Amino acid sequence: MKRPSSWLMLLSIFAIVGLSCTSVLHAQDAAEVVETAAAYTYDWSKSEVTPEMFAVNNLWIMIAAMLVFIMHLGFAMVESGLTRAKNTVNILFKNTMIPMIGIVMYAVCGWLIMYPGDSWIVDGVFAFGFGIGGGGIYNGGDVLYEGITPAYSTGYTVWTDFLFQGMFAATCATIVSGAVAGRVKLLPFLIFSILFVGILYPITGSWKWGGGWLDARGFADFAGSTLVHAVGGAGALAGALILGPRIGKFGKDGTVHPIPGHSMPLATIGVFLLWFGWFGFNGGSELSADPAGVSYVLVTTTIAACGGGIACAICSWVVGGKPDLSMALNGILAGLVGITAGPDTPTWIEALLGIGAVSGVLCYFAVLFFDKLKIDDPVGAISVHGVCGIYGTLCVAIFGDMSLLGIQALGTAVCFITSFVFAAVVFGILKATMGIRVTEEEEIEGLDLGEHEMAAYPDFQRTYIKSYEAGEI
Amino acid sequence: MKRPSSWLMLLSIFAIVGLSCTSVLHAQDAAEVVETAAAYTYDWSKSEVTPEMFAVNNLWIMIAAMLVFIMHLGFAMVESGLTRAKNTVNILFKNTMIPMIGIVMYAVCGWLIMYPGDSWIVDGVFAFGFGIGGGGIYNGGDVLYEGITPAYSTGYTVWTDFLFQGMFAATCATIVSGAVAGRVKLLPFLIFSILFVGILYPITGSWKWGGGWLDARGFADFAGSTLVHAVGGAGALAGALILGPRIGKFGKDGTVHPIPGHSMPLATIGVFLLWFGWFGFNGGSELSADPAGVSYVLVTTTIAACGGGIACAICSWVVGGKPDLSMALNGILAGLVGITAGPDTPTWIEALLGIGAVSGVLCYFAVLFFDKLKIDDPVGAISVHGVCGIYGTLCVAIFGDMSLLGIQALGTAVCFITSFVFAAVVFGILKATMGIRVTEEEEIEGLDLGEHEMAAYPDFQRTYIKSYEAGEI
Amino acid sequence: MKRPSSWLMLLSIFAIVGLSCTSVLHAQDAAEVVETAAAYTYDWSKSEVTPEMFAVNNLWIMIAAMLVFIMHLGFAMVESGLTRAKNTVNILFKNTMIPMIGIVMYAVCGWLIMYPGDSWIVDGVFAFGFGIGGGGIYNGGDVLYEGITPAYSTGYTVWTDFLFQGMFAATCATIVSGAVAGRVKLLPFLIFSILFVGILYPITGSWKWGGGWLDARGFADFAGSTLVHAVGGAGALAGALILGPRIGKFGKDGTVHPIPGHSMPLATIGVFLLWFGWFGFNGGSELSADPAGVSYVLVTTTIAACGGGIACAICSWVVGGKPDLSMALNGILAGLVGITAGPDTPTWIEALLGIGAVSGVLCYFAVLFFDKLKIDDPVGAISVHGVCGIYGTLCVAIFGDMSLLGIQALGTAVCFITSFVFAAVVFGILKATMGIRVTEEEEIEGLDLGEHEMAAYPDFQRTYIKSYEAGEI
Amino acid sequence: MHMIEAVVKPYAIDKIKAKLSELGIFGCTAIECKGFGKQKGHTERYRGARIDVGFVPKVLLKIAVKSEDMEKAIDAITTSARTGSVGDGKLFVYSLTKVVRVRTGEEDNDAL
Amino acid sequence: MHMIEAVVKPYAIDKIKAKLSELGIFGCTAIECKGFGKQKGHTERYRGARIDVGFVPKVLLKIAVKSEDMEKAIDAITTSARTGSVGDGKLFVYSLTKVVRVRTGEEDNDAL
Amino acid sequence: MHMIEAVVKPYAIDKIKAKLSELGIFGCTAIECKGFGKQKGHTERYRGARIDVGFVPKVLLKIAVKSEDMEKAIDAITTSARTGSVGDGKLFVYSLTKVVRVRTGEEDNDAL
Ligand SMILES: Nc1ncnc2c1ncn2[C@@H]1O[C@H](COP(=O)(O)OP(=O)(O)O)[C@@H](O)[C@H]1O
Ligand SMILES: Nc1ncnc2c1ncn2[C@@H]1O[C@H](COP(=O)(O)OP(=O)(O)O)[C@@H](O)[C@H]1O
Ligand SMILES: Nc1ncnc2c1ncn2[C@@H]1O[C@H](COP(=O)(O)OP(=O)(O)O)[C@@H](O)[C@H]1O
Repeated sequence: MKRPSSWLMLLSIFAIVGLSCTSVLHAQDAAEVVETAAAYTYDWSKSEVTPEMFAVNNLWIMIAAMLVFIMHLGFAMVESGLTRAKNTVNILFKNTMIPMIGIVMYAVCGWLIMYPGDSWIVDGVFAFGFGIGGGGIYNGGDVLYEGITPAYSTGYTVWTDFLFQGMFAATCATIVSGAVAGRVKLLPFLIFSILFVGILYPITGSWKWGGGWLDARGFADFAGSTLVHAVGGAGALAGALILGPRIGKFGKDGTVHPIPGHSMPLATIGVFLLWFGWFGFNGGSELSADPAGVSYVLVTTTIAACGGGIACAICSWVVGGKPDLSMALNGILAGLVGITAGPDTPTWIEALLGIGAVSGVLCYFAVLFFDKLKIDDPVGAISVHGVCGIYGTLCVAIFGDMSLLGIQALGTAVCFITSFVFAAVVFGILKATMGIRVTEEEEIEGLDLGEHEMAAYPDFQRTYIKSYEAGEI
Repeated sequence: MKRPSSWLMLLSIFAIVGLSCTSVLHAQDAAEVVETAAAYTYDWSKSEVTPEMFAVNNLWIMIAAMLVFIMHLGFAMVESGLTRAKNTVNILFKNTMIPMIGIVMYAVCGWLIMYPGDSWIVDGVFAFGFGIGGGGIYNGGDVLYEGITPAYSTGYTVWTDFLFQGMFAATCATIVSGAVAGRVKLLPFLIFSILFVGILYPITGSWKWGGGWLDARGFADFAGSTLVHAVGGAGALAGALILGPRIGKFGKDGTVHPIPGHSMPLATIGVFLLWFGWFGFNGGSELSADPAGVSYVLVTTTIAACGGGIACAICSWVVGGKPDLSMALNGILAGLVGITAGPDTPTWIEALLGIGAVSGVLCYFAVLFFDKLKIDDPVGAISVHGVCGIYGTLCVAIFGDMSLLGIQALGTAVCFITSFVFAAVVFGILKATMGIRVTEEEEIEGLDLGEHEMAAYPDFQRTYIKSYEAGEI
Repeated sequence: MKRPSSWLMLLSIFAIVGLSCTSVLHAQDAAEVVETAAAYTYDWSKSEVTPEMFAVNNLWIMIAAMLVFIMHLGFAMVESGLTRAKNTVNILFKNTMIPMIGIVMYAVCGWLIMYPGDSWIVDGVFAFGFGIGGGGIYNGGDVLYEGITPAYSTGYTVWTDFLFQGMFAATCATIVSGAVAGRVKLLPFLIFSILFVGILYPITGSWKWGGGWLDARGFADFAGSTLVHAVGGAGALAGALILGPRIGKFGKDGTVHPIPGHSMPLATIGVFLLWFGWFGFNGGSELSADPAGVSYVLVTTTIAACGGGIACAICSWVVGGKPDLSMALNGILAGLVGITAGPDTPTWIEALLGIGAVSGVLCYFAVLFFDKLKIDDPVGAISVHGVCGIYGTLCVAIFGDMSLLGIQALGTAVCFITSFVFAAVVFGILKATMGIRVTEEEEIEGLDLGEHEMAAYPDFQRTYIKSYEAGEI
Repeated sequence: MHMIEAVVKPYAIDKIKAKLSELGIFGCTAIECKGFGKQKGHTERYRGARIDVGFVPKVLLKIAVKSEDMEKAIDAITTSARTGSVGDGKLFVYSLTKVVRVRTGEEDNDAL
Repeated sequence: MHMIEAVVKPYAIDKIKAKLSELGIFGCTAIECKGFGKQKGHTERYRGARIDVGFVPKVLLKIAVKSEDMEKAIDAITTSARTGSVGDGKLFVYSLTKVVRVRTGEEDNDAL
Repeated sequence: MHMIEAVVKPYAIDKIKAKLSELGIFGCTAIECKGFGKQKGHTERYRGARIDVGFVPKVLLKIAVKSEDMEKAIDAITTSARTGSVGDGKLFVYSLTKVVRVRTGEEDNDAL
């Protein structure tokens, strides 16, 4: 008797989305500003930047948005590569839905929660509004829908801004997706994603990037070590804790039974695409095509990735005994997450060793540590995004202005805890109401059959003869 | 005794290409215009745009061309992912050859058929010319080979234009490739592709984008819902009809036996890459880097993709009972095809619900519908590109100027029918002469062995024990 | 008792990298120039290009660097796709480490070896310096750290330059990686890569791009047919010769037993990504966003790829009897390598037939030829990069100024031989000291188990029943 | 009790299963295998060289039957799998000493 | 000497192996197979249509034992694989004429 | 008639096939399997933890022979597969009650 409840849930999702859309539509009608882009004209003579410079800036941010978009494919590949073949359809489905949900929720309300302009509900802490407005000032009252003029920004049009920020938003929920893979029920997870992307992410985001209280106190987070990665990592931690480990991951005697990912090529594709996308993630966060600024950011970003990957690989070789590809890949991501809070200031040596390599080493031991704690994180999301996100945020002070250390620590802690609590409450409620974990039988047979009645690789003979796991096939 | 005939065919292909090349070479010699790009200089003072703006515009169109290029990898992945492992080499081969054939044929004659300038043979209906000329005015007589100047366009050089349009061209034949997968003979299909890309696509294209009769009547097709997708979909329909379904797809009692795709990760990679490429497909069709125009187009494109994917996924969940990944992926493409005719005008709500979501739903039911009709389309090309291409073309009127509805309907119908007839005739002639379908034995063993004597995955044990198909392995 | 020696090696790598880093750091401190990008300001009024043009140029080179970056994923996919499933983790590991090693070594010393400005140690032949300096003039003495100003270049900032050149550097070692796949020991190969990327590549590179003796004599190599590809191909040849063929590749009676690649989709993904990246490789080598120059280069690059792919596919069809996907893919790369030395001058017909198609045909017969010689090159690296690299270099003269033929031949020969000797010496020393080939048992079981104790596809049943190889499984 | 091992072409499985069901024989275990017999394997090519792939994909069906059902079962399998061309397959029959159903511990004919 | 063929659920392997080791039986060969019995296969879907996948993944264990060890071995396997639900599997036993260890050429009981 | 089941190292297949052909024995069915015996499996690692992979990839060859060919066949297989190191494999022989060629319906020795 599962169907009726899924129906109900789906209908209510529909209803919520529909209602919010209608309200936006109505508001737009009321204001009589439903104009299309084609109608905008701008008197360039009043602009601070020349039309050419505006076009270049805007072009770069659009391209950066596309690069961030491709990160979603990267996440999909890393997560499916590092989990079992029997859960592949499920993971791909989640990672296909999340960016779509993220962008839609960001259009519905996320953007105006995150960039409220002056229209805070609780000053510096919380705002709300519906729709893709005109640069944060479109939320009900006095509508200003200039859209594309440089008055909105010297760097890009309002649409470019939305695209870039919307692409960012969904990455947060994707991070969680990896940590709960292999056992979470699909529908509750989608509901969690809607709330996480649509509410939590923009709220913590508004504290810094929306000009909220953290921003006012000088907190620095260039492209989101805290606002995206630590926040996502905290959600991942909450999810992994509440769900419990996959069957067979931990023996009764406390031993760890690794559950190897089913396709190393997919994991490798994923990490390279994430690195590729990170050029847009960090480089685009310069918010203009400023040659010096962007190119410097790209160099430190690249070098930190190298430092993280090499360090983590060496760790696995020297400490673990063999060079571990999955660790090298995680190390690259760790270095990238670490540099994200402040790619604009460190020297390349600091980026390589102080930020990249240290993040890589941190990530290596964090993976072992969470295994020790019996927290099962199939793709290492908590270690990569949570731990290195926090470390990266602190790096802004460590390798820059040490006086910032206090606010950096406070900012990352508050955001992490807020996200953790939010995720824990949402997962808790979902667990109590509809359940968040699939049945043991379904987990063993794989979520592809249980949730989707589909096989990811129907033409290949899978192997069940191995001693990989205690009790799981 | 197959070899001699293949030899003959190959030789004649060679001959045709060689001859046309020579003729072009000769023409060029005659006109003494074989100059290289390095030789062009331009007096910018006469230009309408500044050199900087020209450089930005040109850069964006070049990048858009690269993005459209990567769509070919996307198609290759979607099509191989959604078909059987035993046909993978064949599909990859076709999808590797098609863009190359497309670009070469576009250089040989396609471009000058499509953009004849004033040199129509039948006014507004048909033109012809050889080679990469100077903006459509290079076709025999008075050669004007200005090439790269803004006089050609304020947006880009003649080479950029060729690159962007050439990348577009090949997508059309690729669409057909998916629908005939798993049973079509390789050589006839390549011949079909040469004719489809080199003749049919540029002819229908010239009617609108080349300034032909549809353009004169106010038909609107921003980036090709009709000119690329419906035309490709019509070819796919013709091909699927003439070939007949794969063995085992339909039971004698009329039941549908789905033949699952062999790799969901490949299909997912493909759809994400197509979405990524679509930023260039639609965004580049703005034909400049105009910040307002391009960024708006990117937003509606993205949001329509989300609408299509979410709607199709919900359909499969609510109507079909389980969330179907292959449908979610098809839905994304449906949304993208739908918005392609007019991404520059709808509001985001229209793009999300009116265009994207409706296309997704249409696509879902179209897949079921063509199955009912016993038309076997392995990857859903007819539903995605044909049906949604037509719907998208109508959307320009529905969500814009309703007075256009007539010409939109006429335009898409004429193009669809022209393409269908052309494809049917070509496939018909090929069927009568050399045959277009592999033998039953080859189909069952897989086209990889029959056509290529190669295996796509020789290191993996394939599974033959399943009840997937009636009579097929 | 392997562990102690690996430890030692790892520690010494660590030590070398650490020491060089420290020396750089120290030098930087001494000069008191550790400033961040943000601090740079420039008086644009003195510039030769406008700020807008500088931003466009810089943006294109940054994007080109990203495109070259994605080529590393392309190489990883081609190489793993064209080798056995049992060696996949090993190949992915190598191809993940190489770009990281390449970029770090380039930062440590490669860049200043390659672009010494006026600070040659042996004039036009050899230079040396540590760190990412200010455009080649930062190597000890008089530090000039202007960094980002147009005085460095009218095209891009010093950081953009480093990024673009650093991404290039690593491709060289990656080419070698493919030829030695399936039997080379991991650690010696990584040591080889460090030396090859950090020393050899920048030395031969400096002869032309750094303004050395080849440049002075008028040698032309636009984007590196010789400096990247022939040099890489020579290293590949040395490696393949010294290692010897894989077990079972050649029968005692001289027969060739092909060892098929394990995944054609991965190989296809790889080639498309390489093509995609080549837009940046060649297009970026224009070193500005000059609309005419870049777009022309992109067109010839694309058309040469088409020519190579089609020609090689037809060869395999007509000569070999069946259309061979792996050959079509190699042919595309061959065409791309061929056009790389001079994509700025040939007409499109020359690019298609004279350069692309001839390279494709060359590549086809070169593969057969090296098989005849019993040189085992699993992915065809020597044929594609070595042979076509040399041919491409000559094409600059053949399809341009024939008077250059002498210097073109001399330049490519000297670079090829230098690289071959260097690689042979390094591999020779490594062979004598630590051994470079895995044990027979490890080779048969696969390097994934031996070197990494990991499986690339643990969930799939592999097949061992086939007559593919004589004596190998 | 006898065990019938039938090496057949993969797409004969469905027909065989259906026929056996009619006879009231429901249990069956199928194994992927590769066969070598009168039917020749195929040739593959890779980068210009030929490979002789001697084995042909087949399915090995194991069907344990009561001795009294043996003839009927053999008949059912043979007729459903026969197409008349080489490679149709072979049947091997041997006698079983014991059969046990794991779930209940039932033995021999009770377990079938 | 007898050969025991046990068709069991995949995740019973580890338990069975451990139990047999206790009895001093070390050799064993495992084959992936698909079973069809009282336990029904599952349904799959693809693009709006249903597929009936009749077979369930199982593992076939082959264990050759000295005749005197047979009963113990059967017992060990049955008890370790039993969960009490359909699909637990079946055991088939037949007698061997000969066993040879390839490495040494030892025969019969010496080879086990 | 006897069935010889030989569990051998994968790369011995070609040699065995060649040897058997010399004896005039052409039919043979091969199955991928995993063996557990004196030869130890290997260890794998993943993200810092170890996994013990007990089974080693082997191939199970099934060769039905006329009783008079049995000894020769066993000999041929044993000698071609022997390398002298652990893991060379084992041979199991049992007698067949019946053999049927599906294509023609021929039985027993005629079918071999
Ligand atoms: N002597 C044998 N021992 C084991 N398996 C055999 C033997 N002979 C044939 N087979 C199996 O039977 C299959 C069919 O045999 P084949 O001789 O090709 O068919 P047929 O003679 O019936 O046309 C082979 O692929 C092989 O798997
Ligand atoms: N008659 C048979 N011949 C061969 N294999 C059988 C037979 N009956 C059952 N099996 C195998 O045993 C497995 C378990 O059988 P099933 O009837 O589902 O179990 P149970 O009755 O013990 O619950 C099946 O999946 C099948 O592989
Ligand atoms: N008692 C047995 N029952 C079934 N298969 C066995 C048995 N003993 C060994 N085998 C199979 O034979 C293979 C070789 O056995 P092993 O003891 O390693 O070889 P050897 O003793 O000849 O060196 C094993 O991998 C296993 O598949």
